[in-house]
Amino acid sequence: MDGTGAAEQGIAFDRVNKWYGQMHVLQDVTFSVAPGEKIVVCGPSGSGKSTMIRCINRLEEHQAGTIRVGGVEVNDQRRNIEQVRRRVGMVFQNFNLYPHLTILENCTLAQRWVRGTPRAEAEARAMRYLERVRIPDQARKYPGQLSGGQQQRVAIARSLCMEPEIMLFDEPTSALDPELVREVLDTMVSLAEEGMTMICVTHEMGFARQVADRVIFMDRGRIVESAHPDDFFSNPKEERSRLFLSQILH
Amino acid sequence: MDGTGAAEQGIAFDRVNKWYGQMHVLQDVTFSVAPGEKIVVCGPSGSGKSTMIRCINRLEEHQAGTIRVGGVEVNDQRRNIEQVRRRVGMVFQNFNLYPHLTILENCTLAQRWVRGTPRAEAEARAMRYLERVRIPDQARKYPGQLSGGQQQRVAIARSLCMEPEIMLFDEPTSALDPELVREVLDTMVSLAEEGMTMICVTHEMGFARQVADRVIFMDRGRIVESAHPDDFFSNPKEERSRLFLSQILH
Amino acid sequence: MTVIDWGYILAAFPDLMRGLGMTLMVSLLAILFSLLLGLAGCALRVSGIRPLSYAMRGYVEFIRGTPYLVQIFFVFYGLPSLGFTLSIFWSGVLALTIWASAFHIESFRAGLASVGREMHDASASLGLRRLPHALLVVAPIALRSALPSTLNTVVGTIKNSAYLQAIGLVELTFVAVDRIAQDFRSTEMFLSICVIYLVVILGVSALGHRLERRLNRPYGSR
Amino acid sequence: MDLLFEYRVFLLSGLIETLKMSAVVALGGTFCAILLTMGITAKPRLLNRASYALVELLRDLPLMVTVLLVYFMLPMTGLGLNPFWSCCLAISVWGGANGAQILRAGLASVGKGQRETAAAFGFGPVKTLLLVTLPQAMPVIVPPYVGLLTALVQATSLGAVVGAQELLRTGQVLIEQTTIMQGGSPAYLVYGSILVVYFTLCTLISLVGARIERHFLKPYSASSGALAEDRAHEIDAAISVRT
Amino acid sequence: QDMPPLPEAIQKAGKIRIGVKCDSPPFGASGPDGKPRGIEIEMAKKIGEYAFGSEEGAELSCVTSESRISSLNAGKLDLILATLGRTAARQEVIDYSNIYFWGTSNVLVPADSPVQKLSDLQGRSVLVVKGASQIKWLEANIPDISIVQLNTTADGVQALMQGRADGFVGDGGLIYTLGGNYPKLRVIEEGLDLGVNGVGMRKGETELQTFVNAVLDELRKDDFYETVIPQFVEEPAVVDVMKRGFLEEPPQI
Ligand SMILES: Nc1ncnc2c1ncn2[C@@H]1O[C@H](COP(=O)(O)OP(=O)(O)OP(=O)(O)O)[C@@H](O)[C@H]1O
Ligand SMILES: Nc1ncnc2c1ncn2[C@@H]1O[C@H](COP(=O)(O)OP(=O)(O)OP(=O)(O)O)[C@@H](O)[C@H]1O
Ligand SMILES: [Mg+2]
Ligand SMILES: [Mg+2]
Repeated sequence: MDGTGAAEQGIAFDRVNKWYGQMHVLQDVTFSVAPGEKIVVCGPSGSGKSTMIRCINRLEEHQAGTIRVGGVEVNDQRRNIEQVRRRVGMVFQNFNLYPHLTILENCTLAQRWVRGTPRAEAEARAMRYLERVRIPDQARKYPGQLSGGQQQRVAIARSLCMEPEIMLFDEPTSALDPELVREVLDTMVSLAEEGMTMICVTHEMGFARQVADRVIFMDRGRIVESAHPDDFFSNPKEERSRLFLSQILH
Repeated sequence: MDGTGAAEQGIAFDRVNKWYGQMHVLQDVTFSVAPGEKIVVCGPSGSGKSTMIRCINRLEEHQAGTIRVGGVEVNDQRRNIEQVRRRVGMVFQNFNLYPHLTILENCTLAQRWVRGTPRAEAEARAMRYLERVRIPDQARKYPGQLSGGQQQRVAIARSLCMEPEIMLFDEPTSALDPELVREVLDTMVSLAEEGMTMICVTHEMGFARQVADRVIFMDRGRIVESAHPDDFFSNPKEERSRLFLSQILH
Repeated sequence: MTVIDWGYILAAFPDLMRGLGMTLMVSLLAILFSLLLGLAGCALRVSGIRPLSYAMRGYVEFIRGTPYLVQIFFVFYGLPSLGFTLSIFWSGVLALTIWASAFHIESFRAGLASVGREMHDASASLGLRRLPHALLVVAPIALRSALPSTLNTVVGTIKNSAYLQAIGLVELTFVAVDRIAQDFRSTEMFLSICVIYLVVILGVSALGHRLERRLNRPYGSR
Repeated sequence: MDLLFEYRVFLLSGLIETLKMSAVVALGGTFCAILLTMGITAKPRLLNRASYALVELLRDLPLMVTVLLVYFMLPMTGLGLNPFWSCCLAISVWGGANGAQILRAGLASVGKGQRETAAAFGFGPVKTLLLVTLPQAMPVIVPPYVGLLTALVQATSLGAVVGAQELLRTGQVLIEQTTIMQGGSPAYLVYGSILVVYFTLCTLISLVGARIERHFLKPYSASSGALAEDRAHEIDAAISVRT
Repeated sequence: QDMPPLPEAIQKAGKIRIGVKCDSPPFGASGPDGKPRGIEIEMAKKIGEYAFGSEEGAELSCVTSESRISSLNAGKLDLILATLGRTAARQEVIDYSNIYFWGTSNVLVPADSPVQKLSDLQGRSVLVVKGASQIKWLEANIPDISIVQLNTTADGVQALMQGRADGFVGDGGLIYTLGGNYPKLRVIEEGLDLGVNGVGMRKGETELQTFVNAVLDELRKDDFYETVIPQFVEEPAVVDVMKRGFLEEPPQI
């Protein structure tokens, strides 16, 4: 294995390109994330944010360039993909909880069938993380019985149960009623404070200011700007970023 | 006809109550809106905001108390309901355009079948209002071919074609992508500036500050606070309002 | 194995075409009647008049819960004991109509149910009265959403006309089976009628899809 | 009525034959459905196209023709000709084609997000299907599948056309003999009773189906239950069994 | 008795499989217990007895008119003993035993019908059972006759009673039975073509053919028909028609 120290542990994109048919959705995307770093990704709709972070755990294939996660190259080898997925947890916009399983079962399914953890141990760990996101009392309910905010916190707990090194968030609060956004962001902030490596696609600029080490702004498949949040919000370098911020912060 | 001068022209709720089965969704709601006034209604999910404004044009029935619109009591008399609906236009969260009709037909249907306006005249008026919301070029398309923001502007134009004295908006921007919210709000602001009487359920606090004469805050079927936006946002009197604002304005 | 005797097929062709003519004739009449009956039945079903609406529901459930073949026998052999005697042809039309209209009632009803409360809200807020709302807004939207299952039933009517061979209606399948009983050329006959049925049914389906696409144009994605 | 009673043993033997056929076609149809679904969703293009064509062909031909075709053509393949089995075979493949359509639509109704989540957790394709996709597809699959099962049970009456001694056939034989030997037709009585028997049978199946559906809808009962049901019925309409 | 040998395959199987009718009384019909009964059924049992010493030696199964020949040629049956008329087309695909029964076909008409003799049927419609052997004769001998094919005899009787056609054509025995049972219907005495029934078997199985012919001869000598026919037929006129058909030589036409 080669690569710098950071890439050895964190994430490294090197001139990653991806097309959907004719459309060039990722264009020479290059950046790296050191262990413990927190990155916020923003940009207009369709700019490729989701596609980019979904390439990290190979939910999408990239066609050129390399992606390394903890030194392992993300390519079409089953073993590599499995290794990467073990290290990377992901939280989706629509929660994607398993609606046919209770909260507790949601949190134990992967532990038991991917890791082979015995039931009692899996449940104990699930309860630990459900407490961590402050909803242990909902463990026996089904996702449909929970509010959106609670569901998203379960989704976070479910990912944490696999004890990943890195967490990816794809607009985790944008499907939530405004009232429920806060509770999810709080959970994410406390995760960040514990030193988890995080990449988060979001338009919650308050969160970005509070937590992010770096904001990456994407447009039309390119990284347009990458800066510390204080700089990015007060003094964006690029015209495109400025326009975007003015629309978001009306 | 009785009532104060304001009620003669505007809207007056007097101890209005409504139940769904056991659930008491409107509790002694009393307030009035003078002609030309702009009201923003906010409050947590399920607090009865939609129910309240839908009572105004009798999309919902109230069970106790009286509602008057321009001096006409809203009760189960067909004539009264028709009179009220002629004065009141409404815009919905999900646009509710007729999917099988073109934009132009959407705007002329009610004119022709309610008012009996001749086709040419109806179309001329429709085009006028479509220009007003800045999408005259989409007139021949179907709703499914437009973006959400465009659809909502069509919905506004469709209501305006009936030349109502009062416009009701029920979360007109909450089904829109963040980028598309602005164009709809702009349209609403310009309507407000022209002096239209408006009641608008929304969580867009920027809009409320800019336009509203009064903010009404509802919780659990009651009006908890009713104040000028400057007072409401900077210094809410009620504990419940404060909590809500802290959640909204994170 | 047997080699296909094209000459035999050619000789049987006029007979087959006569059978096809009968198939189409019976189906066409049944489609027409069943659509009308379906509309009427659906109107009763949603009329809000309890006994009528329950009666329609019972009718739909019963027809959908019993084999079509037995229904045909009942119409053809059973009804005469009740005093209704119809020719084979009209028995066939009646049996097909009874069957198809039950399915039409159900798909029209589902179509109506698919027109959400939202359209009602929109029309009410614009002051549109009941009748224009029903005719100009609800009906077009409901019919469009009922179209796929309606087409399915229409095509099903043509297919089910093959059952009528069992009461001796000389339609396409009958012709084939009859010839097989005399000449034992099953390969040739089945090949012929399968191709004919496929052409007719795919043809009608294609027409239906075109209609569907036409009506769907307004909903085309942007 | 006396007639039905006198011939009860004979008629009962027909009913039992019908029940036997029903069981066989239910199992056979399901087996064919799984096979064809695997074919349709298979990667190799040829297999996938062929299965798709077969499904469409079976769904487009009148069932009556399929049953007669199998009955008359099977002997040529040397497989012999037992009315019972040839009829069961024809109905099973027909049911399989319709069942495959239901299974495919059901599986497709489970959002892409669910499969992605499973992938993100490192589930393999088989585990994803069994643990995530299929359980969620069940509320969508069960209602039309129950509909298909009742259609299969009804289709066994086609056995009468090729001479399997099932309920309808015994009824016909009874009518035939009585007409010849006793002067007068009990057709109205016999066919009416057979209709009632089938209706009862299908209603029972639907009731059991509704229970199963409720079981799978339980997780959704609290809030978005209506949602899953909507989804189910929407798809139900789109893939209804083609007779 | 001294019977010709059975074919080896049947001997090995230990039973002889015979297709019979289950819906054509008095030849073969279903009893209330679901077991077939009738004259041909008794004949089939006898064949079993001659072959293997007990009537259990014959395995009977019900066949329909349309399916019987295919079943035989598919090897599902060894013999067809199911009112199988001998025709040229059928002789191309199967072999027959000697004739065991002959009879004319007759026409059944409503009692008040103006039809008195066959020629009166000209320009009228008659019903026959699907695939019946009389169709060709009718088409050849009665101008402008229109023929409606139905599935079963019951359908034919029904249709006739309902006035859907002017006559119903079928085997003499059947038509006389019906004429006896239905006061509203009447038999036209003048008979149609002669029909002869034989036992059907696959082509080229001469050993089996010889065996069956021997059994048929035995049955005729044995007073078998004299005892069996009255068990299944009540009407004396019909008994006479049946006895003549089973026991006398067919008239030469
Ligand atoms: N499966 C797909 N097939 C074809 N095009 C796709 C597909 N998925 C995404 N795209 C296109 O790729 C581009 C990038 O999409 P992506 O979802 O990554 O954007 P995004 O920045 O996450 O947008 P949003 O804020 O709307 O989530 C878009 O133009 C989108 O239309
Ligand atoms: N048709 C109905 N039947 C029964 N209960 C209803 C019905 N419509 C609304 N409710 C209930 O009435 C209460 C008030 O609903 P309403 O839609 O007015 O709230 P809202 O303030 O508009 O909420 P939101 O912000 O979610 O739109 C809620 O608790 C809701 O569950
Ligand atoms: Mg995205
Ligand atoms: Mg609301």
